[in-house]
Amino acid sequence: MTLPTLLIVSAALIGIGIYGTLSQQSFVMLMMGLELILNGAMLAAVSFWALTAAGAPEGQLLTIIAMAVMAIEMAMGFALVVAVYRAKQADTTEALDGLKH
Amino acid sequence: MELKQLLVLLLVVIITAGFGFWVQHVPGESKKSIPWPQRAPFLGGGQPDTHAWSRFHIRYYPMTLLLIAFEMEMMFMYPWAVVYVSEGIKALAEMGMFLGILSIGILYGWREGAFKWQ
Amino acid sequence: MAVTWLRRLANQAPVPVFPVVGIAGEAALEALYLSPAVTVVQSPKRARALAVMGSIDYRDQQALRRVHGQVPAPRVTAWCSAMAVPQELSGSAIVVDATDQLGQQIQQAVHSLDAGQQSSDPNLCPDQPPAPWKGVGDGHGGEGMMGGKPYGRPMAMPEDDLRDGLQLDPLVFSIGPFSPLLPPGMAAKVTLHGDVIAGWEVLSRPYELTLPAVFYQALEQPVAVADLELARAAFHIRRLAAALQLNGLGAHARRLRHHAVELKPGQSIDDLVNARVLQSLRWVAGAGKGIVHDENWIRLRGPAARAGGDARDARLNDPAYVALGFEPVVQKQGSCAARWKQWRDEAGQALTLAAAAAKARAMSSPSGAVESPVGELTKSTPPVDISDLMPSLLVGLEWSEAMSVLASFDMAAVRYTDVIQLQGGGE
Amino acid sequence: MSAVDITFYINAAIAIYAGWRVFVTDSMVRASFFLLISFLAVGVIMLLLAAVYLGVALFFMMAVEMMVMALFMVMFMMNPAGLNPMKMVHQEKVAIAAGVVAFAALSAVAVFGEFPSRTIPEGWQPVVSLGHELLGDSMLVFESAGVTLLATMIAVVMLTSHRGRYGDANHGSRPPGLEPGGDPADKPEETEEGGHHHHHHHH
Amino acid sequence: MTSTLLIASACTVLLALLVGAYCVAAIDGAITARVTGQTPGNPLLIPLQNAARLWHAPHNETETPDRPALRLAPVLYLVLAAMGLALVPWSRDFVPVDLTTGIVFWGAIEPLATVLVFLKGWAPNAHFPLLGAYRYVSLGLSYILVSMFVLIGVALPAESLQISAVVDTQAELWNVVRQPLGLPLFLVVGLGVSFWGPLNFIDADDLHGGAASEEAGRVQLLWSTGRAAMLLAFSAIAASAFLGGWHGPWLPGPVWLILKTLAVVVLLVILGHTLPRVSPERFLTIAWVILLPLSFLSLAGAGVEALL
Repeated sequence: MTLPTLLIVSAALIGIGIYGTLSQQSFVMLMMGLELILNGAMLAAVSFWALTAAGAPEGQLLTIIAMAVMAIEMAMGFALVVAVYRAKQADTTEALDGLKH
Repeated sequence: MELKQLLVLLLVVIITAGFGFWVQHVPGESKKSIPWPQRAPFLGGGQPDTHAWSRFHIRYYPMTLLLIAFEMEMMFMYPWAVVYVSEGIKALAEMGMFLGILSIGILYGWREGAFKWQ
Repeated sequence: MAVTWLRRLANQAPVPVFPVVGIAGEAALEALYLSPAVTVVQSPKRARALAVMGSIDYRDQQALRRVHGQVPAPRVTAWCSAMAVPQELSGSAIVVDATDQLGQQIQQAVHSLDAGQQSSDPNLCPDQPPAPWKGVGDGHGGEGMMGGKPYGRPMAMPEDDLRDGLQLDPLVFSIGPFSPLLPPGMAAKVTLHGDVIAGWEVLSRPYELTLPAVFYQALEQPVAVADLELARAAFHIRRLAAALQLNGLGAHARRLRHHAVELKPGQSIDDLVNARVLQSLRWVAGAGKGIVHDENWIRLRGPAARAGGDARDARLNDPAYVALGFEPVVQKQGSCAARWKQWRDEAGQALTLAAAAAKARAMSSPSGAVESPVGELTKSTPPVDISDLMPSLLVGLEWSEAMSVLASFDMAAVRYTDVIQLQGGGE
Repeated sequence: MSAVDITFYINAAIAIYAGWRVFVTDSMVRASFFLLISFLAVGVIMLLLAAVYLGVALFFMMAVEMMVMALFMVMFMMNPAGLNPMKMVHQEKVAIAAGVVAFAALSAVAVFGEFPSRTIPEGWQPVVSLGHELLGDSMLVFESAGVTLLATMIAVVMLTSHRGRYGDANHGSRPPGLEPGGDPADKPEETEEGGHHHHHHHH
Repeated sequence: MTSTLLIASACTVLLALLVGAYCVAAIDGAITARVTGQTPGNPLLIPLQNAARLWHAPHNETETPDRPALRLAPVLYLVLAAMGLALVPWSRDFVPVDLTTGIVFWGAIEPLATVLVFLKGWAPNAHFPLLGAYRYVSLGLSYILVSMFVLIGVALPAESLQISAVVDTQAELWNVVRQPLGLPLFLVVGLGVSFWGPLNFIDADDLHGGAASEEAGRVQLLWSTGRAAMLLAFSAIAASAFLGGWHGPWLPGPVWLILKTLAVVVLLVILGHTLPRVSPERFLTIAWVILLPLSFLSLAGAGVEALL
């Protein structure tokens, strides 16, 4: 469990997350991609905190902020899904092209 | 020190899971196939039109979203609790802010009917 | 050695039985509830035995076969019915005549089944998936995400919602005729939007109810008022037990059922079960729901009508009751909780009346109309079925509320014509 | 290899495998719980890194979030259990390429980057230090997070509540067909086709 | 040598869990017998007889189950209960798992249990288990906040999230006296996490037994064991957080812990037999509008008390 191995794991999570975010059609699956990216980012932040920053509290704070971002992203994302579904019965990004005009 | 605690926790997990799988394992189950009539969902003699797994209207969904935001606040409260006594009056003021925010959230949610089943 | 020891321990536990109640099977069901040898379970999947009690209408034979098939094999079928045992089961089903022997015989049969001395029932339904494998579009016989019948059943399609504007899938299924949640014989097609009932179509009406024999006798000849009232109290107490069971108070329900067989005149209802427990039913799901309105109101009879403030009661016309100072109890709200309270109050009143009547040796005077526990019983017009009121009451309620409302009605019509011949046998 | 290393490798493998399964499995509910497993495995790694609070906090945060995720899957996804196999993806090749490039670039940084090595001192109390940080230097972050979350609460209630800013959600909706199988066709596809008349903008 | 010690303490936890689950079943049987007024047999033997019966009972499966979820949910639910019990200190020296964030860990066990209960109802692809599962989640997502606030309240005077530290602060005065609102609120959580009595939303009788309606045999045995074990683990945590844990005069620490745990179990079982099941919709409002503000109040009280 060294810093490079930890970072490779987080890189793998971020890579999968990016694939998911770009490829998924439905909102909810897209949000899963974002979550996975943040998952990797949090792992990286904690690894740096533990192995290079000697436990400086900012490292932990960064992770908490990442979690907060995730929570807000999820809550707002789902709220939008509900609002959009109610208006258009749509749950995919393509169906929302109308919003861009 | 912490790692030793985690090791015990891991052992507890492994031993209990092993026990659980052992209890659940029915010898010879894979050989015996369960007939289809027995597998059908029990509806008191009635029959379903469709699969049970479908888009189900979870009627308390506004509450779940509110919960995510609440939960995030909790994330800040645990470290706060540890330093509460040593930080003294500042921490007390902080708690006031927390509870204030959460109460406003609850009040607003209540007024808008977020805790009712839609 | 260890295995036989474990077996012996297992054999001391009561056997789970799923009851299938037909016409005139009520008494056997009560006997089954009281038997220490068995426990009555809510789902055949958890049962080891199926008890068929009373005769099953021809229209429900297929449903009976389905429920029979849902008891995991090896299973035992006990037949306590005037109906003949089906051909396929004639070799394996146990036929029980005496209802009080039912529990014990089932337990014995399951033990000898486990010991290998007896073979299991055959399956009555063909062992086939609900829809055949088509080989088109992943084998489900359809194209696209919603097409075909994946794993034997189709997918649901969205529909407008009853309460808010989200178009989601309805959950449509038929329930009954042997669901413990419905009166025996009743089947309904349910459409659920989330937890909310959006459609309730009665597919078949409940089987006609067989009242305790004393009520039929009272039509013809004078009977002791004490007997009549004790039978009434027992009837209401059993219905209350079902309401308690439904709301998670199974132990209290059991207590009431045990007391219902040995009621004594003058007993207080609060001795049978804690008054606070019965009062707590006011707070359960659906307690304030299920109010019958307008033109349907007139179709309610007996306790259900009195729970809404209508003091109709055939007992007021009986001089014996007038002499005892009888006044009908009424509630105001006419809701689900009011009907439960009405049962409780009438049971309590019946016990008091029974004490006074026993003391005065009061006999009823037959006048062509008897107040039965479900309403006025006359030779020409026994109480009729009101299960068709349910759609208007249940649509818009949540599932748990709807089940409470269902458990607060006696929906079934009263069995009348052929009972008159039976009553000589004294059921 | 020590027990810590073995646990780390197992959990790393679980995290990555579960993360990958999220986008491959047919069942949406399963996908949410695969994501949960991925998070839990990362949480265990955090515990191994002495982040005792963050690891455990990740457990409870993610258990709730993924439970909610599963509920929303059930609500809004056609075929939430994946009974009919399906694949709802677009621009898949670009996505795979982007994922691989991101992985390669980040791993290169990990392998070739020079980082100082300052591990956590013995007897360090991460929760206490975090608490003092939150009530000291990072007070502002902490306060603004609180207020942001309040804003989120109000926003979600407003957006989802059925009598939100846009009026009663029942307004304009038809009464339910009492006999099933009447009108409702598969609405989403219709809207999707409606969208095709416009030209597409992909991100 | 140490590794043997570690395995021994892990095994102790499992043994305590199973014996405790048996005790919960026996207590439930005894109280049921008291309520019904019938004694069907020796209440000490009945749980064993039922377990033996389920051990031999045939197995059931539904049409298209989510098989991994079906298999994993009961096992992992039991595992969660074991993890919860492992956090409990038995005496000053014997704490199987003394995490510095033990209270947060219990806070994580509750939502994870909700996930597993949901999966248990989801897995069979049958209507009534599914209805129960959805209904249960509304409960599961409502009580966790109450639980967290109440437990943060006991962490304040301890200045630590370690359960052993929380127990240490109660040497003179139990938390149940210092924070009188805490224990009653926490008991609601206990009924919820083990879906007992008034909060049994998933295996309820108005759903033909809900998730339990599609299971039989050993799966049923494991699920009911897990449920009893969760009730036990919860009671042990409640005893440690509010009733002073192993502290007590004359008797050794572990004995006190067991007695207090069983007292909480008895209380919960009696509550389960006295209160009818609440309406799921109403409980949601109660939890957020009444219980949650009460837990704020409890926390504020604890905060003021800790500074005085």
